[in-house]
Amino acid sequence: MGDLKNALDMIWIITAASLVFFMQAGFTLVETGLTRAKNAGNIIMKNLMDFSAGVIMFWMFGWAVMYGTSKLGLFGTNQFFLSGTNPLRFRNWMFQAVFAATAATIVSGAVAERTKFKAYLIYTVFISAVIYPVAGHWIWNPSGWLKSIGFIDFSGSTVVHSTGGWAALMGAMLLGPRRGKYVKVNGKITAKALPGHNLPLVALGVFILWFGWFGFNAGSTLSGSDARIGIITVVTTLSGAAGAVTAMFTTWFLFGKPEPSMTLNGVLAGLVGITAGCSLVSPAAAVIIGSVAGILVVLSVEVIDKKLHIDDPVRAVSVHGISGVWGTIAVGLFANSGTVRGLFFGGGLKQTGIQLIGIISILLWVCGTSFILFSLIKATTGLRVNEENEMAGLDVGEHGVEAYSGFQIFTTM
Amino acid sequence: MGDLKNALDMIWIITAASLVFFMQAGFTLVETGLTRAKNAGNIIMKNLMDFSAGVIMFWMFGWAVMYGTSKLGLFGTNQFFLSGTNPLRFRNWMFQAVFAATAATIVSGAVAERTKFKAYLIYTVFISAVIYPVAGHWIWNPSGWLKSIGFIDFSGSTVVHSTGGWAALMGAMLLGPRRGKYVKVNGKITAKALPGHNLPLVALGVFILWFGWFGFNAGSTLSGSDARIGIITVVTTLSGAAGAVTAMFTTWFLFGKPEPSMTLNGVLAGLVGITAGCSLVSPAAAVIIGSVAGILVVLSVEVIDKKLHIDDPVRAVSVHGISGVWGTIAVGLFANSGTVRGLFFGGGLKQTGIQLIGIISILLWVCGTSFILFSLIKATTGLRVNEENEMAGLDVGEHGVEAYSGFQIFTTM
Amino acid sequence: MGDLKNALDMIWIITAASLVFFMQAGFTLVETGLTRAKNAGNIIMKNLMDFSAGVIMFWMFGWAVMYGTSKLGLFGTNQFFLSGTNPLRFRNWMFQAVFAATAATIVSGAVAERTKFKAYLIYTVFISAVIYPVAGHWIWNPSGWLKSIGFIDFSGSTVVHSTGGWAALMGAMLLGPRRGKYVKVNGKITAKALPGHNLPLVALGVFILWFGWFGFNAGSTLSGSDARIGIITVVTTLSGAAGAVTAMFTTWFLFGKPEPSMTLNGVLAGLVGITAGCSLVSPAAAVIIGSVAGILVVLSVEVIDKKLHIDDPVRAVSVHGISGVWGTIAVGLFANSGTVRGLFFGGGLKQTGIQLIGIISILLWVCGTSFILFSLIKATTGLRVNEENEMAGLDVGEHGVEAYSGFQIFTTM
Amino acid sequence: MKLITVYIQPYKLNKVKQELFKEKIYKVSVTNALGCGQQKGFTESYRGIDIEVNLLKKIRIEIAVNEAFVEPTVQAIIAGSRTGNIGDGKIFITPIEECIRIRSGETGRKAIG
Amino acid sequence: MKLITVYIQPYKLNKVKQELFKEKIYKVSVTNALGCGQQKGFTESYRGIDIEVNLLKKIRIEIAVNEAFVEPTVQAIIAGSRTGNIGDGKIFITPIEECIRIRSGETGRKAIG
Amino acid sequence: MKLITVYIQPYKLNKVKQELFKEKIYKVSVTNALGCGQQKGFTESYRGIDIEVNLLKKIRIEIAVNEAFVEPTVQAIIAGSRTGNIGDGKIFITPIEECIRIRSGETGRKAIG
Ligand SMILES: Nc1ncnc2c1ncn2[C@@H]1O[C@H](COP(=O)(O)OP(=O)(O)O)[C@@H](O)[C@H]1O
Ligand SMILES: Nc1ncnc2c1ncn2[C@@H]1O[C@H](COP(=O)(O)OP(=O)(O)O)[C@@H](O)[C@H]1O
Ligand SMILES: Nc1ncnc2c1ncn2[C@@H]1O[C@H](COP(=O)(O)OP(=O)(O)O)[C@@H](O)[C@H]1O
Repeated sequence: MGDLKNALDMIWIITAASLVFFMQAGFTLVETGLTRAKNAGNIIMKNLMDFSAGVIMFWMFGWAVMYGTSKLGLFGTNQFFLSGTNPLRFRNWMFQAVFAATAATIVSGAVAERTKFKAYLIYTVFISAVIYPVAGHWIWNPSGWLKSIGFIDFSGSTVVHSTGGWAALMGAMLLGPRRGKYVKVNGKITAKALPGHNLPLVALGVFILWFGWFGFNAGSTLSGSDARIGIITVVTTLSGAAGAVTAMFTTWFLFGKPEPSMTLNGVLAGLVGITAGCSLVSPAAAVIIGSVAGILVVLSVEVIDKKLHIDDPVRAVSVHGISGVWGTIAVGLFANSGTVRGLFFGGGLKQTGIQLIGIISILLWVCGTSFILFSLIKATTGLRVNEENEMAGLDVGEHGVEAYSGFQIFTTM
Repeated sequence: MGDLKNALDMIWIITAASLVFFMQAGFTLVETGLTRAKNAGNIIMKNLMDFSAGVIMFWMFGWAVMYGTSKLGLFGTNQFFLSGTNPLRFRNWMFQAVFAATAATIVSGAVAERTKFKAYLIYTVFISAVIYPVAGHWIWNPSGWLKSIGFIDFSGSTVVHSTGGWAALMGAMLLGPRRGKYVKVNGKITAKALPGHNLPLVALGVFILWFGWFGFNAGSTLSGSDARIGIITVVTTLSGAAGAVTAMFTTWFLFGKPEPSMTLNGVLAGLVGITAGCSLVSPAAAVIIGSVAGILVVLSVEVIDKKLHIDDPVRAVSVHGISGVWGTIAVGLFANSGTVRGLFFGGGLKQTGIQLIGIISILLWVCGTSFILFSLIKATTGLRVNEENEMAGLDVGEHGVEAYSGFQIFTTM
Repeated sequence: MGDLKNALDMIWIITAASLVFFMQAGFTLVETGLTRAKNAGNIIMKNLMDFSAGVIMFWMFGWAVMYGTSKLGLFGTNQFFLSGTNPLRFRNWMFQAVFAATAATIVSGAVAERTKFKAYLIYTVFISAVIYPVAGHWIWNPSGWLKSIGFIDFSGSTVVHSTGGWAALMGAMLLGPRRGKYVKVNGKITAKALPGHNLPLVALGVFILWFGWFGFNAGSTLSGSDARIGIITVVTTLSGAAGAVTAMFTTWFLFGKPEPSMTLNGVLAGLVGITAGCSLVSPAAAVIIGSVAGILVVLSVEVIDKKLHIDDPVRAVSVHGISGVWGTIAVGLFANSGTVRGLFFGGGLKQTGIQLIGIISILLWVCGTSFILFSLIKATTGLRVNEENEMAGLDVGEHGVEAYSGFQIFTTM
Repeated sequence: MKLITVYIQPYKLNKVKQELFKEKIYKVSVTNALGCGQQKGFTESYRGIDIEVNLLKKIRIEIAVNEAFVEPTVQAIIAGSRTGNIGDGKIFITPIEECIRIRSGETGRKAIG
Repeated sequence: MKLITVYIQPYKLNKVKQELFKEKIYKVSVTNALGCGQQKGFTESYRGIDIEVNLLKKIRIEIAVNEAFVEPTVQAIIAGSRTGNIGDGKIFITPIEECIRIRSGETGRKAIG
Repeated sequence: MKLITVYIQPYKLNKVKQELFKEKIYKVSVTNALGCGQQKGFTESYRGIDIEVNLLKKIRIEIAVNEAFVEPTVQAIIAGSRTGNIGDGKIFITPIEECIRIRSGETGRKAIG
């Protein structure tokens, strides 16, 4: 019996981990499609390497920092290099490693089309080895300090998505915008669009991410015999769908036409939004959470891009950072399961308060460390490619390739 | 024991549902690739929205109509908004929701390149809320009237595929052909090809669909401990493969060269064909069923496109409607399992007769309601975009985007 | 209990088989992307047909030859057409069929851009019906002669990958290089690059292959209750990642810039490398195995392409043949589990010796039979398309289609 | 001999070709171009950000003809492409001094058709 | 009337357009081209194999203008595209004998602008 | 100064470039084009439906040269592209009135090479 249960858990977690792994393809496609053809090879290399180098760092250090024996609830101190032979540890490492890679890869889109490849490699080593694992320790290690005070983030709206989102924000800020993105006309800075080159790849990427998200959320039960697997999948589906619908109508209302790429972002916002509370909310709540996320993701661009002039080519900060915050707060509002009751289910503001503490702590930790990290890289190897390489494209400049050899592509920007 | 069995069923059904979900990506790619570059963004939006809006409708109404307590075997009457907290219901809803979305999405390809986005949205709401669920009720609800008379459609050749196919047929007919599709030369109407723009996307889409079909057919056991899972997967594989082989040879024979995109359609025809009987036929029968489907899909174009002049850009009517009929009849011919014996296994014509009743009932129901629905839309918001938008492409006209920004694309049609 | 265990095995193996099936999409994309746009439709047809026709051959003959009752440990003699009704046999056939298709499909990339479609079809029938099943019989049939002497190839570095690789080598050799690949300048032959046309497809293909490889390796436990599933997935991940990292640095070092497409090949090399020993080695060993594979795959091109002037457009011989050899030897070096101890774990050179016998036997069998097969095809239908079709592209010449209709593609070669 | 260079709306190409064929002008060369003219382009919004599209898709046609064919060619082009709306396009006529058919080496008036 | 054909570096197109606009030259046609000139191309390595890229990406602009506009147009182009480095590009001026506006049938100097 | 405009079969480009190089003509501009000529195109079947492909892929080359180079250029092009089959292509020679090198401002014969 116990054996069979273990076996069931094993195949469920490994299946789920495989699905989460596949999200790497989704991120690669979304980021490639939303940027220009001349940088496609570079985006691909970044995504491939934040996974490949990242997973090796997570094997050496990350897992130990995250799940090793806790020091004051702050970081782990043993199990480096995945020591030991317990089959459960391997299984769990696998599941956690693909989560770490997800956090790392979120950044590549925000810093796309202008970052030195070398600089990105350095960044990716540190987020996988230290920044993400510490955040994860606080929230998911049984002795983590945020866990102890009752912070809830079931599948990682904050741990994974906001962590990625805030690192992305720091990267995009310190890099500065792509050339041609903000133009000064009569003393006033206007944001210009630098359209992505391949919408079908973006769409495919979003579908792959959605597919992978079933593993992401339902796999976070960490058990194949958890009866919540069903409802988690349901709320994940509904929230993503609601995000698509409201994002579409928001763009329709604001810009006159239903905009495909923002609608696709709406799906992701809805999925990020439901991630923290997917085990605790009802289908109706999921529809609300997704709907709000879909609207927020469109509106936040008005601030981040048009007001703050932070150039985030794929909108990673909105999709992961801001929706991550919303999803984490939403636990405090809509949770309704077991002992956890959100504001709307008679639980008062207590849980929401705890959620806010968690959100702010992670924001400070990630922004702080990422700021230092990117600043150090800037001061040493440099963050940005030179103008010539940026104009000609990073594919030629950094990798000596053309992503679409033979195709006539009109590149003047 | 019972708990473990439940858990096993849960992870199997959710894994299968995830695979079926992923078929949405497959449909999107196939339809995008088989149409012109200038409409790629529109096709994507349609596919995204028939899933997103559709799944929300299915949560609100569809499930209730399909699986709620039956009224005279015709439609369900309770469980709206997925009421209740039974984990099995969530699990089952998940599996059924992705089936509903499959039926809905079939239509988008047939009405591609000329339909108003708004009109499509309205259509998709109704097929997901009413048309499909009623069809499903008749056949899959334990009290459905077709079920009661012994109609067999294991995974939905009729419920899902023919339903989608007939709605597609009505849509394509009422819309009329794309401009340039049929040209009058010397008083005779000739069909012209408007070639699709991206064959690799079509191929990837077909592989994704095939992959998802393992969940579609083997998941329809609705149980992880059903020993038929193995053979269902085997016959699904063989029938799809046989469809590819015969479709290829048919094009080779008819047109002088083996045509890739029709061969890819041959796979889908083979898969649709085996869907109804996948739990009841032998591998050899599967090869025959797939082979016939592969030939039929090529031949049927001679009638639908060249004779009837119905413009179905991706051949959805042939692939889903006609192969769906064939697959459903094939149950009556080749079934050979338990108490169900087809014509070739000594069962006489009885089962085939029942199958025909089911096929015709669904055809009448779906064609009737779709005809009314599309006619109403035509009379109100209108079905077709104007000439200018059709020539310039729906991406610019309906969504204000270019799917392949930067690429030099030669569009004169 | 036994029932549940059976059910668990069933869903695990079928899930794994589905993942392995999906690798067909990965191969198609990798090969399509690494060759020129004018041959994309042809590559797709080859990949589709080696699966479709191959799987039907494997149903008729392949399985019987591989797993039928053994004749002298050389080949099987019964169970043609998948006779019998044992559910376990169907399940096992499914898993084996997708492996056979993997071996077959490896060849299409190596012979790309110049092979007659008809010739490829003939080849694919024979590799699926005879060449691969015999190799498989020797190693995986309980009575196979290599199995009896203790040869270990857990998931098929040799059975699947080297078999495919050596057949690819023979095909590429007998075909000769693509026009324009080797140019004589001042009496010296220089290799020229004929760049692939779609790097994003290659990247997606590699991610899909990696995803599928979890099924490939972890599914080879052939049991859902095998506790090794966890570590197998871990080492598969780490080896692929290590291959990417070292391949990247090798290209950086050799050619001055980190080259994306070779880095992507590095992943595949790492994955092929770990395949033989994935159930027997530690994570640290996996990192070493993958690292070596990643370096080897880059270096081997210096010999195969630049010295031997064998034109293998996608580097299938390096990725599958050579990494397969390395992976199989690595079992003899790094195995450390149960009774099997490699050289570095006190087992001496015995296992390595046995591994070498296996490697050489398969090399002789596959090269011998493939050489004869390709020579016979050459002498009868001919292997190569004519110059005109090669210049214009096989899509137009062999299939009468354009893969990217409307796109302006600059093809002078 | 004259070289007639024409810019038209893409979707008019088929019509223009048909009109040219009626006049027995079978030899044309076509490229796709981006044009900026009286038709000022349009402002779209991409992901909520304005984007000025002031280079519109055009088709460029080159037709080399003998003098006698200039007028019919021009008329055929106009017949095939005029809608009366801005963006219809332009025709430019430039002199050709020599024309050579690569296949045969023929030159001048004989080579052009 | 003259036809001014220009080859420039792709990333200079926006600048050139701006300079032309300053001179009130609003009508231009653009195609993408590959050029081989003093700028000899470069050698890349693709998958470890040398690849000579001796056709570099260029933008080709055609501007038809009346005589009086030739000089300002040339100056604007130079202002917009000169960097002083090899690869800046070339301007070719050829005569136009006739120009026709398809929309209105106007010809000559009136039609060109 | 003359502008030599050439249409050739795509796969002849490399050969033509080599022949031009032999004659020390290093500067050329290339675009891809679709041509309709004696080579009537072909009828394909796409998904079982006829499709007339009467615009065939061609390469368009522009070479600006001084008078003395016209003949060698033409010969080199012919040497590189003639097969004797229909579809080999055409060469058109038109006058250039002025040529300007953007980088240096040089004009005329000095600028062209
Ligand atoms: N003077 C010119 N020089 C170069 N191209 C021109 C010129 N005038 C027009 N064109 C081309 O013709 C196209 C149509 O011209 P436009 O002015 O929009 O139409 P209309 O002649 O109807 O006013 C333009 O987009 C441009 O490509
Ligand atoms: N004689 C010519 N004929 C055709 N195109 C030319 C000629 N000279 C220059 N070009 C075009 O102009 C581009 C820039 O020329 P290049 O010689 O590199 O620059 P520069 O004039 O600064 O030396 C070339 O790539 C080519 O497209
Ligand atoms: N009079 C013309 N005007 C414009 N382009 C032409 C003309 N004649 C030939 N061409 C171009 O040259 C290409 C080759 O011409 P074609 O007549 O097929 O070859 P050939 O000269 O060997 O008979 C055509 O496809 C077309 O692009």
